[in-house]
Amino acid sequence: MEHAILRVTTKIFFAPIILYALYVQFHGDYGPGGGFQAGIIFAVAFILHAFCFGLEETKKALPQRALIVAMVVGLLFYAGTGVATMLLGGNLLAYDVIVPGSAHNAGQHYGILLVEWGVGVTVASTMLTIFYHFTGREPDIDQEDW
Amino acid sequence: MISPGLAIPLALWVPLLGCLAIWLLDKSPNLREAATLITGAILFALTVTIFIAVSTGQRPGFQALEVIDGLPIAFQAEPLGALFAVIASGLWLVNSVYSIGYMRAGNEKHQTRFYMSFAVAISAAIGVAYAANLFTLFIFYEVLTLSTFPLVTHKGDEKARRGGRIYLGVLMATSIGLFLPAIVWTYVITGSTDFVEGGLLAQHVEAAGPIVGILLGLYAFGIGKAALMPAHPWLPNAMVAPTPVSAFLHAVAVVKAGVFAILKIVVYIFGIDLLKDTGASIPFMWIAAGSILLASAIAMNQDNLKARLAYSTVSQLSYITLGAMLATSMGVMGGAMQIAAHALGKMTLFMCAGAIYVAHHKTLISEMRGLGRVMPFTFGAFFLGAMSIVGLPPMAGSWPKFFLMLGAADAGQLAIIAVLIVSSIVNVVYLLSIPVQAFYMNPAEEGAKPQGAGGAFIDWGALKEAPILCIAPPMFTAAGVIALFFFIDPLYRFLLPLIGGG
Amino acid sequence: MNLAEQLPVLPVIIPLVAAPITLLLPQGRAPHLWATLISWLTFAVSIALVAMVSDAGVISYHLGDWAPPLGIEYRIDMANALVLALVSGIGAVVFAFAYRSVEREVDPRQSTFFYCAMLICLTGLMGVTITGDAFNIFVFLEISSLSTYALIAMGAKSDRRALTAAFNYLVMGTIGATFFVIGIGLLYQATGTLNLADLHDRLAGQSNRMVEAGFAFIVVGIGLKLAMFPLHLWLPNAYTYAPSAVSAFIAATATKVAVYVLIRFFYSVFGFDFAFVGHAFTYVLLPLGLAGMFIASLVALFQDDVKRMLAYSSVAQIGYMLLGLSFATVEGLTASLVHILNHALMKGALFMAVACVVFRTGSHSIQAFAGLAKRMPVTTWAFILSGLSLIGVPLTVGFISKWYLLTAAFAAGHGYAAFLIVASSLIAMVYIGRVAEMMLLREPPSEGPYAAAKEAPMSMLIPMWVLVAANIYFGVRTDLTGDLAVRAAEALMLVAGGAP
Amino acid sequence: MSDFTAHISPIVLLDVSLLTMLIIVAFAMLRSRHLFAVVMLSGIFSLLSAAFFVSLDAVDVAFTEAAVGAGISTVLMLGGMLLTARREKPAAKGRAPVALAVVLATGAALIYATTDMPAFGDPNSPANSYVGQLYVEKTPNDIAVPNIVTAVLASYRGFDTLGEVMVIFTAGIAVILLLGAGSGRGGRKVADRAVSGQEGSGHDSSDHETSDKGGK
Repeated sequence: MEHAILRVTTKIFFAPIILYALYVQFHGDYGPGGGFQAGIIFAVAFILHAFCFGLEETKKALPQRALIVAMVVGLLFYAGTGVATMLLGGNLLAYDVIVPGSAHNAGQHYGILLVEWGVGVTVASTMLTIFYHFTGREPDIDQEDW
Repeated sequence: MISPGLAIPLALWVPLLGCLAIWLLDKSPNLREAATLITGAILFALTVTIFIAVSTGQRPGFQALEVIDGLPIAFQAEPLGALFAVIASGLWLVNSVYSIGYMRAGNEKHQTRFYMSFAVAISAAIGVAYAANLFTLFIFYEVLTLSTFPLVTHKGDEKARRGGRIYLGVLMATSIGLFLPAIVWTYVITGSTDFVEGGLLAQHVEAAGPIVGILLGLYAFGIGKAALMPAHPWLPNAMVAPTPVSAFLHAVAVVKAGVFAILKIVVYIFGIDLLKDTGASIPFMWIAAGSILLASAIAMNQDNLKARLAYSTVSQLSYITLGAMLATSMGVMGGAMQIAAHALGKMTLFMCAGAIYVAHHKTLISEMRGLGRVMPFTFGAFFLGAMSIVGLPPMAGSWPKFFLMLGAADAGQLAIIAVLIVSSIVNVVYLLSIPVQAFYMNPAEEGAKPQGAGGAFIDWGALKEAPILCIAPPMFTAAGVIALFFFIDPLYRFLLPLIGGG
Repeated sequence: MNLAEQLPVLPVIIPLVAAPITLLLPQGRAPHLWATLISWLTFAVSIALVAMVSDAGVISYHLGDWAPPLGIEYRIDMANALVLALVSGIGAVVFAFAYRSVEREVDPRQSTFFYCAMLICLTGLMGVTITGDAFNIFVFLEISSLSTYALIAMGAKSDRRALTAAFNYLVMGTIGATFFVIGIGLLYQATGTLNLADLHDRLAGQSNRMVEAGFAFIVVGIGLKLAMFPLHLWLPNAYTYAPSAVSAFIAATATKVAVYVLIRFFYSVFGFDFAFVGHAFTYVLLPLGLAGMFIASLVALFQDDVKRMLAYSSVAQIGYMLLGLSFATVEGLTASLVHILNHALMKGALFMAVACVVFRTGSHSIQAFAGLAKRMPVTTWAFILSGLSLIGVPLTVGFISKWYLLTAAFAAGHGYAAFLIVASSLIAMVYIGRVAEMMLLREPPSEGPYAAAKEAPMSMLIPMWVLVAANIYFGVRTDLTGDLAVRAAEALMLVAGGAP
Repeated sequence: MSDFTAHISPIVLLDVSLLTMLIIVAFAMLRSRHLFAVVMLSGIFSLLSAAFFVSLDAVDVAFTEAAVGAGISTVLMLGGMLLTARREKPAAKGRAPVALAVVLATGAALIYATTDMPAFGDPNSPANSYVGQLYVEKTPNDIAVPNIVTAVLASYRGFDTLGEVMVIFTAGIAVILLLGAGSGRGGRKVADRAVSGQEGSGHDSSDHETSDKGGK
């Protein structure tokens, strides 16, 4: 067993890093942080994983194709929120219409939560995509494998 | 009879439809040539209709569309334009007959493209003739340049490419580099580019001063088709084209479009009075005079017949520019008449040159000694044409010279009269010497035939003339040269409105 | 949803949402069809927007319902409505055109991402044009630039030099963007606002070093993006080695949008109250415009690569636009705006014609054009007609541009400039003439790599001829381009506080 | 409002020392040809800037700088470095004077601008008194989140943030286009050092851009 200490440490730290990412993600309204930082931290957990167990192992957990879908979904989460507010009768990204007439700006809270989630997902998946491509030139995929 | 108002758009479209018909009839040459001739006949009828209407004092016209505010594409027939259109369309018809003979005799390639380009070019020439403002004139001027490019480079070899480059280069460079800025400048000063009786710029007092001189210079050199030296090199270079092209375009349509534009600009944009008052045209008058003499001198040294004719054209075109720059009514009249007279005369000469080439494949004057005896009809026509160009009565060419001298006297420029006389003498030397040598001198290489006088002068049994379609047209125009001499009075009266009379 | 109310945001949000969706589509034709459909839709809403602005005047749309300067504002007047229609229109044509060309020049496994990047680029350009917020301009400028870098690098499959070209552009573009954002930062420091109209109000009467430096940084930053001579060094290689469809798209749109941004800052943000704006016109834009016109045209003359020749020609044409706006008159500004539109039409068509040649011969060297009039007549005539337009022959849009520019030059008392303009078009005549002569008068090669050329497929010819037809149509009818540009120029001039 | 004068406090000493270190690190990066050292130094540079941002009370920016600049950028640059060489090639001579002139001019312009800048923290400066002040006043009512930065980022200027997410997304697409399957180099560990070096640094720049965005 090579690098046993590193592997154990990574295994121990992996979950707390993810948890911290989620904290930063959802605590953005109250303290420093938000989707950008959370996304990075989330990606860092997997990068750490790749460092210790090899890129192939990480790719098994989180395949490239899934990351691309996540990139799309994250961006669409954000843009979709905007489109949804338009469909609900407001302007683009006018979150107030999500919960109309709310006294405590619930619409704004939901809106911010949704778009920050979109930011987090996109940032995390994009960073990992870039990392995957930098670190492991992926083998040529055949036409059929898509 | 079609109304003159309708005749103008028709005159523009008929050649284009003819062009389409020629394209569609690519496969059957006889039908194709028939299409050309029918188009020519219809066009001639239309221009004559307009000519008659204009002679009765009408000014038919129409506006196609307005491109930018104050910048419409519009047409209006006035005496000068109507005259130019009749000359161009009439001679196109003649030239088409000639082309058929020439092109078939020479087995030239790409004949369909040749006739199509011709049709577009004549449409452009008609557009120039009837243009109601500078902008319209400019558009058709450029179309004329571009549509004749395939004709000039018809042969497609390196020489033709080089000639075509110079042709297009000089014409486009002068028109875009000088003519267009001049138009824009006029537009900025006056807010319009319309041809106005009495002169558009004359109505704008602020236009006086050095601007008039600069503008006139831009127009004079910007209209490269007028071949005022030093904007002339395109013309000799265009001689790489087949002879029908030289005959029609570079004796009639293209070059006359240039000098026509200059006359029109002097009369309708500046106004004769404005030029007279400011004296702005005097320098250009001298440049034109210099151009006349210099081009004649160059022509004398050309052994290639077409080159000699080309330089002669440069010289003769400057007569018209000179007439315009004299800034007198008689000068303008002389210039306008020269358009008609020179067109007939020079076209005759070019067609004869083509006939000689078809029959004997000779292009050098030195090789043509004694040739008159086997081609008496061709050289006869050549002789008449040359007489007209020189300005000897009873040929049409004598009238413009007469009016130009009158104009020069009016303007008090006696030196110009001297220039005209000298030029005529030089013309005698370099043009009349050709038929004289052809008839009276022995062929250089053979020397067998004795030089006799009288009966056995022409060996009727050994005639070797070009095909009939190559001979008849120059004889026809040669006859026209004589006829025009006697019908000059109606032409004079037709043109009178141009100089404020009638 | 009230469509009329939401119309102003649609030209950006449609391609923005559509771009990521492209990645979910199966390989093959689907991404191309999707991108084309979206580009047409974008074009349609842009046209509707032009009509709306024409009727209702300036439209202001508050993103997130936050009134400016608190939130971001979309502010659409005639000037940017026209550029929006232009960008999306070129997009619609080029996207439709692209399929066969891209199929040949880009690996099929990349085509999904390629069309995604094209849509992103469209989004970015539209976003820059439409917005009324300085920082928003920066963000969308980055979107378009970043995608353009990648798209240019895609030419590497045909020629590895595309990578260097993209890298050079990336460095220059990043410097430009940084300068721009520094400028905006300085202006924010001086005013506390990012909204363009608000900036104009709050800058009025201010004259301090932050504003001066901010102005300088913005002009240089945008100058890099629009390839203002002598900041153009990235452009020739980028246009030459990019995939043909990309060249056609960015040559017709990217620099035009940057010129528009420059106009917006000169006229709508700073205005003539600032002496340095006048100085910049007289001592920077005018001489650089003239120099660019000449030097770039002369360089174009000696290029044996047709794409590179057209690229240098673009630098020269940008000189015309700068010249027009430096006159600081309604006529000059109109000329500049009209030329933005018209040059896009002609350069788009020219690059598409070259793309057709590349498609059949695999080369954009001038040798590949020999005798093409016989092998590819339709393409040849498209090239020649658009070339005539570039020269400025009457009845083409090029002539309209030149007419406006010349009248502006004379009216502004810069008569000498008029002659320099026409002299530069004469150089254009020579370099276009070289290619035209090659196509028309040379014999097609009977052997070698170019011998097998035949006419390009219909899917390429039709979009290309749409643009060629536009070159003619707008050269004859100017009520859609010229008249609207005059209105746009008058409105801009009013805000700028120009006397004439 | 009364005139504002910034007073000297111990924090200024900290700022000065941080800035000094930043400059030293920057020069060290310039001088070093050892790419690994450069990457590490750039990580340190980001960390120092993050600390500096904290001292400017810009915690959100500091957090982003730490995560993006010091964190993931360093990793990605290491990845990029592995695709090229370990040592930088000696710089080509010749164009250095031009570059120097450009840099000096830029610096001069920036210094020129600073002379008219309001003092740091001046509540009367336009940046603090106008829209900035409005955000502070209105956020509790309009949005009611404690972190005003988030309110501005995600709601007031939410569209900018959408654009920034798009920028990041584009960076991802760009990398896939350049290095992914079918890019003409995917899978093969080709030894084309010059070209891959350019690509590597190309992505660095785009990463910097994303970090700029995150720090807004």
